Amino acid sequence: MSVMTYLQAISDGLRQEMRADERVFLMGEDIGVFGGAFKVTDGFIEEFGSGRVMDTPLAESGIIGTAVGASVVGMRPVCEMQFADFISCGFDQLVNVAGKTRYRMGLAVPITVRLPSGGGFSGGPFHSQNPEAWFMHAPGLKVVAPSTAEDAKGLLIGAIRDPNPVLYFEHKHLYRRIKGEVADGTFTTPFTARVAREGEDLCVMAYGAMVHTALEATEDLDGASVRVLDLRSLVPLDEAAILDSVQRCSKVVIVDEANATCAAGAQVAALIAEKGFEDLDGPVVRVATPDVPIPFSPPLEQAVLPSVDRVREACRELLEY
Amino acid sequence: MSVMTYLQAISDGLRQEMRADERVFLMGEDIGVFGGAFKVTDGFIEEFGSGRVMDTPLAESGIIGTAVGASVVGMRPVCEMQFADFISCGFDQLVNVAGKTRYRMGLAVPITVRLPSGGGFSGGPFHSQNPEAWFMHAPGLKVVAPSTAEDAKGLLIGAIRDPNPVLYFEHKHLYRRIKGEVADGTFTTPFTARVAREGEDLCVMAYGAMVHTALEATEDLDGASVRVLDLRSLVPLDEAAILDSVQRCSKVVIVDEANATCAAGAQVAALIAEKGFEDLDGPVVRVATPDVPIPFSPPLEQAVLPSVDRVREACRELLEY
Amino acid sequence: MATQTSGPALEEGATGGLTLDDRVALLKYMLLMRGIEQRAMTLYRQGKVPGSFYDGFGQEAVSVGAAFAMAPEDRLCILHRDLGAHLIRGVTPARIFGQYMGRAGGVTGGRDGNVHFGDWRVGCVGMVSMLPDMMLVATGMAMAFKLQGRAHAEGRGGSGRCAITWFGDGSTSRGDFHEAMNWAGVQKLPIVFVLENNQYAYSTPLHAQFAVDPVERAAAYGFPGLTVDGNDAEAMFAATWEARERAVAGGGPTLIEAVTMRMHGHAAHDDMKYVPKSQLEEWRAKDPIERQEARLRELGVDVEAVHEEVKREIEAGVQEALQMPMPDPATATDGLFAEHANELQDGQAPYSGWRSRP
Amino acid sequence: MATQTSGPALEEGATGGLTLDDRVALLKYMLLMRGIEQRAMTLYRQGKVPGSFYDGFGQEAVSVGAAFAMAPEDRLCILHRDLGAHLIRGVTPARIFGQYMGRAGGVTGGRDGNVHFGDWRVGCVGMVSMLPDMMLVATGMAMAFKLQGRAHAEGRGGSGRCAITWFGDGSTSRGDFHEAMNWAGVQKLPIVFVLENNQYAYSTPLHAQFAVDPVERAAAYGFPGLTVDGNDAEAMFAATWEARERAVAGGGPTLIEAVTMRMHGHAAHDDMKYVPKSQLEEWRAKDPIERQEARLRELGVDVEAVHEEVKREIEAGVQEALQMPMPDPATATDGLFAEHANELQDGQAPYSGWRSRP
Ligand SMILES: Cc1ncc(C[n+]2csc(CCOP(=O)(O)OP(=O)(O)O)c2C)c(N)n1
Ligand SMILES: Cc1ncc(C[n+]2csc(CCOP(=O)(O)OP(=O)(O)O)c2C)c(N)n1
Ligand SMILES: [Mg+2]
Ligand SMILES: [Mg+2]
Repeated sequence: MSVMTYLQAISDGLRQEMRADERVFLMGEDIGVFGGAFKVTDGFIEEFGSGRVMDTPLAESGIIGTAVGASVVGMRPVCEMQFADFISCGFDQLVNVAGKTRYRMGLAVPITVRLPSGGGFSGGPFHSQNPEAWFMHAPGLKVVAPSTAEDAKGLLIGAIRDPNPVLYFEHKHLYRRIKGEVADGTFTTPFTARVAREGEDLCVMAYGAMVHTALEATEDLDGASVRVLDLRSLVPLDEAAILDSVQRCSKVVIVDEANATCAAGAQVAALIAEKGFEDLDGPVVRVATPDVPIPFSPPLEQAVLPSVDRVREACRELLEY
Repeated sequence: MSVMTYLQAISDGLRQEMRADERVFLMGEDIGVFGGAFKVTDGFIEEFGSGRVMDTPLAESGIIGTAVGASVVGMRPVCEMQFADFISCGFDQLVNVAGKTRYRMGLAVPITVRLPSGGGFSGGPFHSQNPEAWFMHAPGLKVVAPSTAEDAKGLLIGAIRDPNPVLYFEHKHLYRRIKGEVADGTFTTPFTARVAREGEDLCVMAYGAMVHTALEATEDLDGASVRVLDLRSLVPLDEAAILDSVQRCSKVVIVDEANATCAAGAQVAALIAEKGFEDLDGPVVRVATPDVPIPFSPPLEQAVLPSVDRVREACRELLEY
Repeated sequence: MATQTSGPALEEGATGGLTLDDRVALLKYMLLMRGIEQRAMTLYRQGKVPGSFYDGFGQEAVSVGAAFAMAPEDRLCILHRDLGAHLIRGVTPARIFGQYMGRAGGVTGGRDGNVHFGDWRVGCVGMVSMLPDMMLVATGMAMAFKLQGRAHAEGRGGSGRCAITWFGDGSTSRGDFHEAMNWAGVQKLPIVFVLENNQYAYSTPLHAQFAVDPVERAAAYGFPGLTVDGNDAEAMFAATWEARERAVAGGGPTLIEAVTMRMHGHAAHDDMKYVPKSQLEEWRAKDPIERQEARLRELGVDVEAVHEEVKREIEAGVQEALQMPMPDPATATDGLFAEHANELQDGQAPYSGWRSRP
Repeated sequence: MATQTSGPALEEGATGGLTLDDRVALLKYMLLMRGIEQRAMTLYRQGKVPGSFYDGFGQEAVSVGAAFAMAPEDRLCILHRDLGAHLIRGVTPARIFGQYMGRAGGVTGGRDGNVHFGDWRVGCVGMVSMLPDMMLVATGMAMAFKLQGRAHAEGRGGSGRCAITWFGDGSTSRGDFHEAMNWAGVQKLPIVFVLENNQYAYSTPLHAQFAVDPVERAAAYGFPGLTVDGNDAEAMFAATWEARERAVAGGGPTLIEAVTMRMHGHAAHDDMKYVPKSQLEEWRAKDPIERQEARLRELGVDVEAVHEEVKREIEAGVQEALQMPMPDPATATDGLFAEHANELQDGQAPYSGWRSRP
């Protein structure tokens, strides 16, 4: 056990798995000599060499497409997008080649794509996005999004070992803010939800950075007992855990940092409205970023991202329902 | 007024608007000399010349990106994707350049992208997709999807005249199956929902081809009075019309031809679960394609696409709730 | 300037040379390809092939000649006019007919249709429709061979590995073409790119796709580009064999432009009105199968016997495929995700040169 | 082979020549660019500039020289090291400082940050981060000029329109580079592509991006590519002016590779450890501003007076920007969709040649 930041846990997961499995190698822009835009792979090229820590051309379609090719001949590529936003440039290879090959051809595509995502630090419209819902709507891709240091490591190793394409969303705003005990060596975290806090009056469901927003917002909510469910995996989505929480609490607030329409939270809400309807005692409330690009200037950015206050307010209102 | 197929109505809308506005021009693969893979622009090059009916290189990013450039210097490009599926290759230009420029810079991007979408005829995984939800989750893009010949024309002209990027989903399976009276000349259809059939026991909400599936499934449902709401526009989504239908009927079935997770229907269900909760008398039921690529072979394809039977069954069950 | 090769047949006996059996095999695979596609067109007209149907009539030498040069341990991304390459790797006619008809016994078990297939058990990744995405996948395979130390002939008892992929003239306009060519050039990867220039992309002629023949781009990516007579199977073999040799010797990629003609419509529904009659006539005279037959007749081969053999194989394949059941609808959502990884396997490689290896 | 030009200053008085005032203006814009970016860096360190900060230190001649050649009616897509181009079009220092600080009075009113801006009122589309997406947007503008009949000089009283865009060495690896270059070549569009080769893409050196200098690709797209000393503003002007002339005469696109050096880190946080000291020193000696100053001193220009003027302008700009309020959070979701279309407007074009036009 060591105490690590979320970022260190990601690095550690990568490093341990590279030591454990020589088929694992990394591809990305500026990840080698420079150690990555966020320094996740700092020092890796010294340990593993430039073949396993590959500085690629500036070409996201190329990164995903060649990773697919490498994966079907026995390698285990882990791709880094410099920012999750740039996945738009590798979108086609991801949804059409990586996502559909197993179903169509019976050929597994074991690649991992690391996507530093999320806002909160004036990254502006192209360095703050949370694009995970696009990939939830693209069959054949798994999607995970850790909120703690321990899960950051365990989900990453789990992603690399999974024989399918896995999108691993690492929230940039958690990189150095979040710390925790992390087991040494290698271990995997299952692609299921996690109860971040027990509670029975209301359940807040979230993933990634919003888990912390949810915890903070409901820490002391006029004495209410608020459960927080960390979804952790979006594909597969842990429907049992979600419906179980609905049954226990009857009131649900779902928080997304992503733009509201067709977000992960919309899917969770739709699921509850269909399969958890009888357990509900009140509307399924959503807190999310409105449908605009993430603005750069702090007052604007703060106005759109879900804040502790907005989540608290939503919970209060629902508790009073 | 003339009776036209859905496909003829699209052609007519394009032709009329090109006659009315010389800034309008068409770009796409094989749309000129060949008249388009579905013959929507058959004869256009003879009337309008190769400048306004442009056979482009095989390059979807190029088509969208150059259309954006042309639109900001006074043109009104209408792009054709040969199949909606290929929009994955122009995804980045669409979501990042076309979608975000107005919000970021105050510069309007009046482009229209025509997307022949949908399955039902053994098109297989790459010629059957319904990718509209990706773009509902990309702020700054409007999304429409006609189900009738009249709306096909009116929404298309409305899209071209709209000062924003509009994605126009035309369902391939309706091209020649659907016919109707269509007004001559030019007219626009508002980006709002349409009541396809009045009713009060239950409301089926759908768009595109699924409107017809919904109508057929509920035509004679043990005497129940079933309302069918044709959403028609997905962005903006006509929330008032949706909530009004919930209030009237209290029971809702939402049908998507798209893959279920994070589909348009998930957003509609989430909206209802949050804002229409008090009017609900029963779970918000969804019928959609499960999360797999659309298989080619007829028995497989029929097993995944929402059928009249599946919709009818879902309505029956809910009516009994 | 790109090199022009007229593609003389290689000497028998020399490494990379063709034995008489090899030359007959080239004919046989071309006949099989043409015969299967023609038979499938009949099935299509009879309503037994759902969806649409694409073929490679007139282009048989491109896939057959190039794939014939590849070793069992090589890996392939085969495109939609290249049925011959699948046949060479060992995919049976019955499984191909089953594929076209959407049967459970087809290569993809009905999940995908027509030429959208590839059998991983013989070293192939099935194409996606988005052109030319597979160029990057093939580039990634070549990248892996290098990382694994199996790229070069020195590496493992003389058996270096090479990737190969095909793509059309129209496909050269898309970004993925560039990203793949550039990537392969920068990393000097063991890969052969076969540009199948069949004069049209659907209805679009070459001049609307590019101002300069894309074979000229190869030099700007740092590797050779050559133009080959795509209607000469032996020339295709020779050029590909040399490119493969260079690749496994660490010499990097090669772009081979196979000049040919799409003699049928883009797909079954296309009447090709946009193609001048004279152009078709000109190319009809260059038919790749007739060319190979003439060669073999000169060498005393009983070409009619080959025809007969092929005919029998095809008919047997059709009959077998017609017996295959349609897929079970209850399986429609199975297998989206893998439980275990698999990996491309070696394929058939009928070229005599592979048998004589140490 | 691409043409190499050493970029001699043009004759005064000749069309496309530079008057003494023009040459002073080139210096002035370069000084403004450097001064603003340096001042902004101070603001950044003081915590007044949110997010990260990018500059074009050492590359001033590229944007200033090229943009100086463009007419008021031309249209631009300006990249992240090209502040000079915005200044030439008439964006004021105050609005730029406001932009960096996320103020309501900044070019984007706080919606976007740092160099991610462009003022449509002066003919510019603001860049997106995804590189090099703007190459296609610029290509589309040029395509529209041709469709509108305003591309060529004959078209409208001698005032043909041209598009221009900049992009980096790293950006040449992405598919959109290819799609844009190919499109422009096929349609022979009036566009100037400026490849800003500053030796690095973030930390990645040239040899990891391409095997052959991308200027060599131009020929394969069917138009000229030339290499220019990117640290010589007058050479940049001359090359761009000629390219623009050819473009509006119907001669099609030109690729200009401006060879320069990124003298600062990729962004404020980058210590550039990966750049050898010797490389920096070598380029420090080629500073574009010093080069222009030396020229002007030789011609008797009071260079210090220009410095003073620039300093005052910058300080006035900072003060004005510091007075600008932050944007109102209540407006954060306004204006996602347009109610009415607008269209790029003409910009400032200080080059004397534009004033003497008929
Ligand atoms: C990215 C993409 N856009 C559009 C299409 C639709 N389409 C299918 S084949 C084709 C023409 C392909 O031309 P070419 O690359 O020359 O191959 P050929 O069919 O001539 O062998 C087009 C446009 C596609 N498959 N992929
Ligand atoms: C598509 C895309 N991928 C990744 C990035 C992240 N990124 C920002 S700048 C940069 C390097 C750009 O290099 P170059 O094109 O040479 O421009 P320079 O900054 O050197 O002027 C990278 C990788 C990006 N902006 N766009
Ligand atoms: Mg072709
Ligand atoms: Mg650079």
